[in-house]
Amino acid sequence: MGLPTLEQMQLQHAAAQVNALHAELIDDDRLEEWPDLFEENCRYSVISAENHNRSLNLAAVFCDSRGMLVDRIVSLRRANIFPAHSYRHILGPTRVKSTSGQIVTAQTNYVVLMTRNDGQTSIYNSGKYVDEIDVSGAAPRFLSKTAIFDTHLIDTMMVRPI
Amino acid sequence: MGLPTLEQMQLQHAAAQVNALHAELIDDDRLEEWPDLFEENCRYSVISAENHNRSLNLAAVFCDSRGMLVDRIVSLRRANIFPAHSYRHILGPTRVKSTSGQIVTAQTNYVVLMTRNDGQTSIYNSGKYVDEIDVSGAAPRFLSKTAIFDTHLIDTMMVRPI
Amino acid sequence: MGLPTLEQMQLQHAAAQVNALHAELIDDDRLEEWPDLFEENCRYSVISAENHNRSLNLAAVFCDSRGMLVDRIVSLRRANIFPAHSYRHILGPTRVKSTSGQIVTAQTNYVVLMTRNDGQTSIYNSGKYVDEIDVSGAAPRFLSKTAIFDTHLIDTMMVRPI
Amino acid sequence: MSIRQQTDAFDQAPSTAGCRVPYRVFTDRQYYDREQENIFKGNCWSFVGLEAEVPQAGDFKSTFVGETPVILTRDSDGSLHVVVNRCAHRGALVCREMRGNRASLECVYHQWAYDLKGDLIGVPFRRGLKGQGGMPGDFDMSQHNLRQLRTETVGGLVFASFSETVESCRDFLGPIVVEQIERIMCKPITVLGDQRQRIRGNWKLYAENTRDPYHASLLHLFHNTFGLYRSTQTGEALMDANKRHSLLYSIAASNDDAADKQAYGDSRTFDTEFKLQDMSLLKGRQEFADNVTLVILAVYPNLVLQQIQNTLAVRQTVTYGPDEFELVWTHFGYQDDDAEMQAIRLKQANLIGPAGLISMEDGEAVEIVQDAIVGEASATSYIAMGGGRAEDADHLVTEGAIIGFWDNYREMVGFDLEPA
Repeated sequence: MGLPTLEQMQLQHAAAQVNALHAELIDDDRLEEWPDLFEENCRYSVISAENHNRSLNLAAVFCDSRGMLVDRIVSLRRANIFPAHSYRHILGPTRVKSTSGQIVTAQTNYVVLMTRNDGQTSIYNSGKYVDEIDVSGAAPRFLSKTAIFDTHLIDTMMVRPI
Repeated sequence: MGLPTLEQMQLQHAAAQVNALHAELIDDDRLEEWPDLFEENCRYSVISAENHNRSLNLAAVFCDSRGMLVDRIVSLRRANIFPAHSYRHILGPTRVKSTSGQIVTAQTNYVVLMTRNDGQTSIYNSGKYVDEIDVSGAAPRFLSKTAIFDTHLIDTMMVRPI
Repeated sequence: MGLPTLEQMQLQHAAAQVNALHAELIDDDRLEEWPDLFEENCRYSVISAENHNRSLNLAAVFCDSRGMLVDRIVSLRRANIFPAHSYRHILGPTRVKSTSGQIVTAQTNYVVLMTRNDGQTSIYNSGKYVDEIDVSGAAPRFLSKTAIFDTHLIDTMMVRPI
Repeated sequence: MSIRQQTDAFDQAPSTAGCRVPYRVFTDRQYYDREQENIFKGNCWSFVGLEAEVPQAGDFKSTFVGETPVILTRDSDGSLHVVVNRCAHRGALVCREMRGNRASLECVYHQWAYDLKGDLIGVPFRRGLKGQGGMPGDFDMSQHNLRQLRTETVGGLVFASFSETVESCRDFLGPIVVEQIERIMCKPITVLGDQRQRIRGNWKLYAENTRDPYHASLLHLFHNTFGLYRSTQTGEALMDANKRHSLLYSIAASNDDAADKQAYGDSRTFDTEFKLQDMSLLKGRQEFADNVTLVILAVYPNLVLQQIQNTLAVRQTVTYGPDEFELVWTHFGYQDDDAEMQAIRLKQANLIGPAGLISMEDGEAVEIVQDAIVGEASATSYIAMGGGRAEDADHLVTEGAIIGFWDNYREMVGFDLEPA
């Protein structure tokens, strides 16, 4: 029988839930808590499929430390001017692709919807997350998170994390 | 290790599945069965983030008994005039935020798509559910369900439950 | 208490994960692997709710063997002319509706987003999957997969699987 | 744009034929553009908000007059101001938030700053840096203020006008409207929240709808079945002297179920089989000594003030083009409401707004007209219930106030544009 083991379910659950929390912190504008989902020595990038599929590494956002994530949020709060808007992440099911020791590699489709002041909601960005998640600690954390997005025409700007 | 316990997984599963069923009953137009997902003494409200974030309680829909849910459905079937349309709920992963005795508090992002007679599908309403779910009975039931919606410009009307 | 058993969770997990993989193979353009998710003697159909709800069987896509699925893909690769585009499936939670022996019947809401060369993402097709999944083998496989779609006005063409 | 004199049927005296409105006024962009100039920027007062939405000094609210973005502010001296939300420099939105509190209005683009009246108070690098750059020597700050609208309040409702020549707001409204506003705004209010409804139709179809007591018991089953409103009730349909505005009111205590059953026969909307499981929805209080339970005060061009049972609300129309508008519902109660009264208002809010068990149909009523008149260049509607004249009625079986609206529209915009 091809039913999953308890451990497979636990790993999938952990990977799905840390993604759900990631979305929740962004959508609820609790951005200051967001970097805590990452390892100190992490990599976070948001890259277009257009570039990724050509093996070009130019990303819209590229951070290789938790400090850079914090800087992004501080900048958003203090420096950047952008239209008032909110995000809503709708995530599909997370699929564990492999595990290596305490590191789970998982993939999750996402769409980020945006609502501006006019009260209308539109598709802002869709794509997939490819994540490496460390499940060795008390709570799962991203060792790396890569958002590979379809929507290579970015609507106005990208100021919040995807 | 930060892997979930079996009980944590069970509670999350129960909360996710009652939400899936909630969506299914609405989308499949089995609205007469929808109130059965709620406790007799329930609260169901659909409120804009615009109001909710200002601590204003004015909701688009506010019901504080299962009877009022039934009345909404009977009204839709008999009384209200609205354009022919169907809903499609796409729910993200459900995240359990806390448990207290047999009551689970959970949050779920959602988007409701609408298809009218012209056959085109558009974003009707996105937001998040914040639910209190009673898991003590044979099947989980909503003690309260609050849909806090981003899309504060409602397209024409809101006749079906969100 | 209404908490799920381990077996119920395993069956739901299996059904959800094979759907996640189904979406992944299509969205990542690994279409040659897609027929392997189906039994040899399968049924795959994509039908409008407009027809389905009238008990009319005319489907946009109807295949009743794995061979026909392979033919679809070969045709897409070699014969069809269509604008460059990619899909992104966002699936809601999968709900097991019944089990009979090793066959699980499950329902899953979906939306397929499309991104064309202009880089904008739009709703291409939403609906629900009703699946019969055989969990007796090493990996779960679709005995039948029916995509019943809301969006009865198809945007240009439907060349990839839904 | 060429304008021709027309002598179509709809321009002739409606003595026998009723009122005819060409459908193209709902679809043709030329009419829409002229409405913006002649109505919303013309000799009218438009509703922009409630004083209670900007209670403190520095409070502001972004809104619209027609399609033009404006800001309602409260200055440090308590005075209210309405300015166009457009920087005098290069045209950027000055307020990008829906509401908030600020000491001054500063454009983010080049940080030109205005006080809460809209007067320019700061221009960065006005005198340049180290002798370089800077504005021309004759640059006069006072000539570069935000466009300031005339602003007046009546009973806590704030109105604004682009016109320097229009009569005072009170005179524009007339005694009947002022009296009703003051009746409902009889004591300090508290805002309960907003609802926003996007309707895919022309804004004037909603202006007709809210001047139409004829439809209300025929379209809305809830009204009729539960006796909240019936055309058989004691009530009136009155207009101001200029017939711009309309007051519809009725008294539910005048219901006579047996006679009403006869009047409505087997109408779809008189459904004695329809029952509620939870009647707490309709539990309310008699709030006004005059026993009036329903007021729809339609104020030209963009406001409805309503009392339906214990729901009190203003509805503001924002135009988005010929075939789309937004309806902003702001619900309120009184500051001295006790807890039970607050609960009644929040529960009865189920009756109105875009999810309102009574009112949701009005969105559909607008859209089924808009959908049906697409591409129609010459046909007209026919409005004659009650006699086909813009006359007051001491009953509710009339379309007279709709004709009053169109008489004013014809004067301000005209029906005479050439088809595009």
